[in-house]
Amino acid sequence: MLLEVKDLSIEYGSVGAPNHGVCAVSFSISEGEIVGIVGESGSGKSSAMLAVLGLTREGGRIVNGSVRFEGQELLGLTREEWRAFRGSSIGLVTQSPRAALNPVRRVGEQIAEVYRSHRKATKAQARERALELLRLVGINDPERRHDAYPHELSGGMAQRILIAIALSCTPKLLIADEPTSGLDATVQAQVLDDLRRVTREVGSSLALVTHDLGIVANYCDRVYVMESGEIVEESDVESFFARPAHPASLALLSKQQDSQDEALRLRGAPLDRIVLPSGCFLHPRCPFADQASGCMTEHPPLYDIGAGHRSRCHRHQTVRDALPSRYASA
Amino acid sequence: MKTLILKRLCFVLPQLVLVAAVVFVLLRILPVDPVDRIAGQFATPELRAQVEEELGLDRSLGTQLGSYLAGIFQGDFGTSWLTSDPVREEMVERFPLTLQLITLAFFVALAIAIPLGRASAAREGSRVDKAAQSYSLFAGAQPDFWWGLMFLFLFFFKAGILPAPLGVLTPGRQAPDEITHFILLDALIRGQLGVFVDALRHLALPVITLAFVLTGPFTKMTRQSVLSVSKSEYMLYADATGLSERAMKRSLLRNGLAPVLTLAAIFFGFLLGGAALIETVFTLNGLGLYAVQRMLVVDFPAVQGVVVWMTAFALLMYLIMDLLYAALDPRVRYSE
Amino acid sequence: MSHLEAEREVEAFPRAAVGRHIRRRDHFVLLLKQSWLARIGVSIVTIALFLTVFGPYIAPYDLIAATPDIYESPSTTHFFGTDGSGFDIFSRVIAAPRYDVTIALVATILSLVLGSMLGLIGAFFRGWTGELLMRGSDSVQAFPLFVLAIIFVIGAGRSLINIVIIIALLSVPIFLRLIRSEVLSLRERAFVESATANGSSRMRIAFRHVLPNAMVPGFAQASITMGYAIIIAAGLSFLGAGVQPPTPEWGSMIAGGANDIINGRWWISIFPGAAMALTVFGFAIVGEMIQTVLLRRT
Amino acid sequence: MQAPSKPILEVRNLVKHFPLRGTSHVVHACEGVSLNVLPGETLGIVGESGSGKTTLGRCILRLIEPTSGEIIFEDVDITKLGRRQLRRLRSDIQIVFQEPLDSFNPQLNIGYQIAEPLLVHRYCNKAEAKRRVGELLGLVGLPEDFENAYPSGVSGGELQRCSIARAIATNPKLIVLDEPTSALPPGTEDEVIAVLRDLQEKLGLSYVFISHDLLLVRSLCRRIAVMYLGQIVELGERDTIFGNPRHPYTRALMASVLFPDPTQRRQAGQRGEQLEGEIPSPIDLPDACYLAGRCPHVRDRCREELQELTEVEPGHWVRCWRSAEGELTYHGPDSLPMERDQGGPS
Repeated sequence: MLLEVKDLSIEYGSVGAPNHGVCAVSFSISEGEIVGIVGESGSGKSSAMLAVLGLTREGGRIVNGSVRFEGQELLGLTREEWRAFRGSSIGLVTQSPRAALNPVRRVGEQIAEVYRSHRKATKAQARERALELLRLVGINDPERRHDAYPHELSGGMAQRILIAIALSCTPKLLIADEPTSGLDATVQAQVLDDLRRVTREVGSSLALVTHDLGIVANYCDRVYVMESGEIVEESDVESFFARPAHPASLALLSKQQDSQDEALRLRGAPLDRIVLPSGCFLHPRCPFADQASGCMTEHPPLYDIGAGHRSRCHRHQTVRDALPSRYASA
Repeated sequence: MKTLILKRLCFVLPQLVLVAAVVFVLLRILPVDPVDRIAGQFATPELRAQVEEELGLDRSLGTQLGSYLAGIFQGDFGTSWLTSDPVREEMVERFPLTLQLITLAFFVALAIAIPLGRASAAREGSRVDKAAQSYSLFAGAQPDFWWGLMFLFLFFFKAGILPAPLGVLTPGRQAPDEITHFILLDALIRGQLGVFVDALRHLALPVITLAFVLTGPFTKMTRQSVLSVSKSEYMLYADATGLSERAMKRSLLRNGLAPVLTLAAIFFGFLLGGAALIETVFTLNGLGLYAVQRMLVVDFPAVQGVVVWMTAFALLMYLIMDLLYAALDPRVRYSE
Repeated sequence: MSHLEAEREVEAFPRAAVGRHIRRRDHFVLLLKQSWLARIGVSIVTIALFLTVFGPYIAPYDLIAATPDIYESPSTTHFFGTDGSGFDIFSRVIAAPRYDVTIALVATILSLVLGSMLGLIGAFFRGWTGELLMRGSDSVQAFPLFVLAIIFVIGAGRSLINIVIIIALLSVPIFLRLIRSEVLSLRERAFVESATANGSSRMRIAFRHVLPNAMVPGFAQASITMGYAIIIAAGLSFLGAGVQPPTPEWGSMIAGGANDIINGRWWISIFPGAAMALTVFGFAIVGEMIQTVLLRRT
Repeated sequence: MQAPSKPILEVRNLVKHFPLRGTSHVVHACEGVSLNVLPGETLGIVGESGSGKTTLGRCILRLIEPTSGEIIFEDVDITKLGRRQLRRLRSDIQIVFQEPLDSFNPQLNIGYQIAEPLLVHRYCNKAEAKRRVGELLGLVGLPEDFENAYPSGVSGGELQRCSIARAIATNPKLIVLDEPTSALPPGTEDEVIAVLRDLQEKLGLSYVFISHDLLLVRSLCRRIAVMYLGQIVELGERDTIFGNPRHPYTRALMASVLFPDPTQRRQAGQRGEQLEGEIPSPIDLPDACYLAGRCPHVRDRCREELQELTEVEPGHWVRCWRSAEGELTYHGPDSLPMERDQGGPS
């Protein structure tokens, strides 16, 4: 197992009255695998993945859990150890590529700088490496692009630069956090194709954080669904799309499946995370919620429903049968 | 870059002409009559006419303005009505003192404000941060001339460690022969260490006073700018790529200081005139004091000269800062 | 300058758990509750405004009638001592806001009104009118403004009105730029387009939708400008180019005691200066508070 | 089946150029767009950013003045209306913008802003307007007390429903929906779409639905226009566009849709429909096919002549000579093109 995260919890806000961030999340990624982490915005998927790099936004705190990478425990690393680890063992590609690049420096220099932070290399060697990476991620005319500033690049191009930076030290794992959400459809497909191609070429695993199940279906091997800071479903991709077993997954699917079945949709907007309801966090919005099954009172565990498919729903059987099985093969 | 400089220079000249024209016309339409003041209120009409002719006031306003502007382009600012000396020479004599005062104050202020602003930003929300913010709010809203007096009271009268506010040198001490007109530089070049120290001691309080007031806005700007950079997506990303500590610090400085420099340029221009107050308090014979004194005696050529001179200098500062900014931030280069 | 304006985020006050829905008045009260700085600022401004109205009436001594006590140091009869003419400094210090604060207030309001009008014009007439306006205001920025003020006040006569006019004119470019850039960005906002799509007239859009929103940063700037206006007014008098003695005014009082300071008669300048420094500080704090409350982005 | 009714809106040869400040160049936002909208239908406009679809939407209301062309709404060419008449027209055509929070004045309450079009058009008096606001809020499924709320205190989805309520206040016949859901959190997208469907059914509205989201367009629109660099490159019934797209750009667009179905996995480059690079900047476009630089089926002729929108079968228009002249034919969206000159099976 390349990455193993166990019971990871993150809190936001003040210490006395923390906001619920991410709670007891466990997942794993093996070598060469492409894993999708999906959820609505605010479900905690990005926070969980950033935490793997020891980073949090807006004063979040990692309060509990374990993150093991190639068997080594990461939580508890010193600042310097983290610095050496980030970028060299795990690369990150973020959502808004142009904001993630330093606006006043040439992109080639930025790639080289990361490379030189982790590897002993002369400036000339680092420049060579940068050009090589630009070629690798599918940028035509790398010499010219090397000297460009971020604001001169299109979104797709900037995203490729980030991929080049993330890959500069050939990390074992690449985390891509909504890598294409700001891009147009045709560009999105190109970037994702290239992302899949290069991770295969360098032999990395890929964690693809997204809200788009289309991306998961087309690129991932396994999938974790997050909701209200928890993992609510995990499965391999075939089994998941054949018979999803959690209402949150159904809700994500309903939009993209041209299904207008009101009965399967979640009601209302995601809840304020300061006060979570008792029982299943989703029950106020869930069309399947049911007093008899304990949805309002008992927080559901991750039920194992066979072949590595798990669902955090008391009524997973009903949910599985709700969608007409479109892919009888699985 | 070259086109940027050329473009800016194209704006500078008309601006300068405009400013010269405005101040020239303003002085002549204001209800103060120089002939009255120079010839005396009870002068005979003949004397008045003579004075008028001497001052060139008998010609039409347009002609006067034209010849004044033409003179400026040849570096001739006219002759003072008070002393009959060329205004340019009088200004050259006084300007270096003002410039030394302001430049020193800026260096001191930046040397305090940048580390303070950075420390404040680095510990956002802490006691240090709150104290720094309260301080910058306070310092930025203070009358410098009053603080000058306070410092005088403390350091001259009470503690007696700094000299009386009577010019830049202790009376009786000989100024070094002029080379650059900057007394500190001249003293160093001539090797007159005693003069150098004496001048520095005389400049200490005015510099501290100005620097104190300047630290307010500078600290605030540094803090804001560093904070917005350190919270930016690209710094988070740099952190996530394990960029070395040194490289991170370099980014923080380079990206964070550009706005501070621009602010500094604006204040520099503003302070050229504003220094008149401090120069008055410490009896420093600089350009600001010169302007006030000459306005009080209706010496129009001198006043005009100061305004044009200061404007030109401020525009030059803006130009330099703009170029510096463009060098620091490529986005500016392209939007021009 | 645009990069400066983009950074106009203020955080001198605790970023409390301010929800998006909190009303402005409640937010203001919250600041008062949480920050001693805010309490100091509001108290100072309240006192200054109170003295502006009532100062001359509650002063214990006649403001411009000399007492026989010359150069008397602070005592229980003369709290702040007396100066060379025997004027009671305490009385004059608390009466001075009548001049200083009033000058600053009127000048600020004038420049706010003028600056917003010009800013609106500059934003709506993008042609040569607007261009000329902006170039003009740029040139003014390069002017040695303080020297200009001295020239104007000495040349036009040291009357209160002239002082107010010149201080107002000096601040116009600040408001002009602020309102103009605000209007320009508001014009691109969808709610203005929405109003157009609703069939609203241009006047309605300008005065109902654009201007009220553009004025928000204008008001925040106004309180800060107030403080500077007080300093400029006092600075002018200090140089003898402003309000003339024996009018009770902080700047001229400081100037009057300037030479006494190095003789050890500290009280003559210190008290009016401290009063002024506090007042300006107070307006600066309140300006920050207003910015914090008004410019809160949702 | 109804007889084809008369279009409610007809756009003819609409051109919009934005001059670039300080240069003689122009941005080609719309380059000869023609289309029509039938009463009660939803016309989808899809395209990537920079395709000019938003400009087109704004031009239909004359929020942006078109450079040339005609926009005929109920027999009136609205490009020729004076300012007064135009304002009156705006009770008949309305628009919903992408960013709900940005479409409301932060300083006025929602009720006032929904009532504003009523008051501006003197549709009714204040008391009636208040009643009508309640009614409108009800229509979009919101409680009446929303009228007292301020925009910043309401969620994105709810606020977008308020802006729909405002749009229908004066009983318009046509609403331009400019990416009405793309700025909303995923969970709230559905509710807004449901409201739109519901209103169309109840009030017989016509929609021009602008979006980059192909799946959404497919589920909502009857006819679809595909835009590229200011031109419509293909226009037809939904099933034609999705089932048998004929323009290389449309096909690339369709091929890039990621269906949530692992059995139809996309393999890189497999479909031969990839376009080179990204959409170029719409400045100084050539007198040729705009796609020529990126198209996998490009021929010399494509680089020489501007393409015309040609009707290849009833109601199906394509701007590609190879497709129009039968050089490129396809069977279904996923198939590779059959190229006549290569002698493929026919």
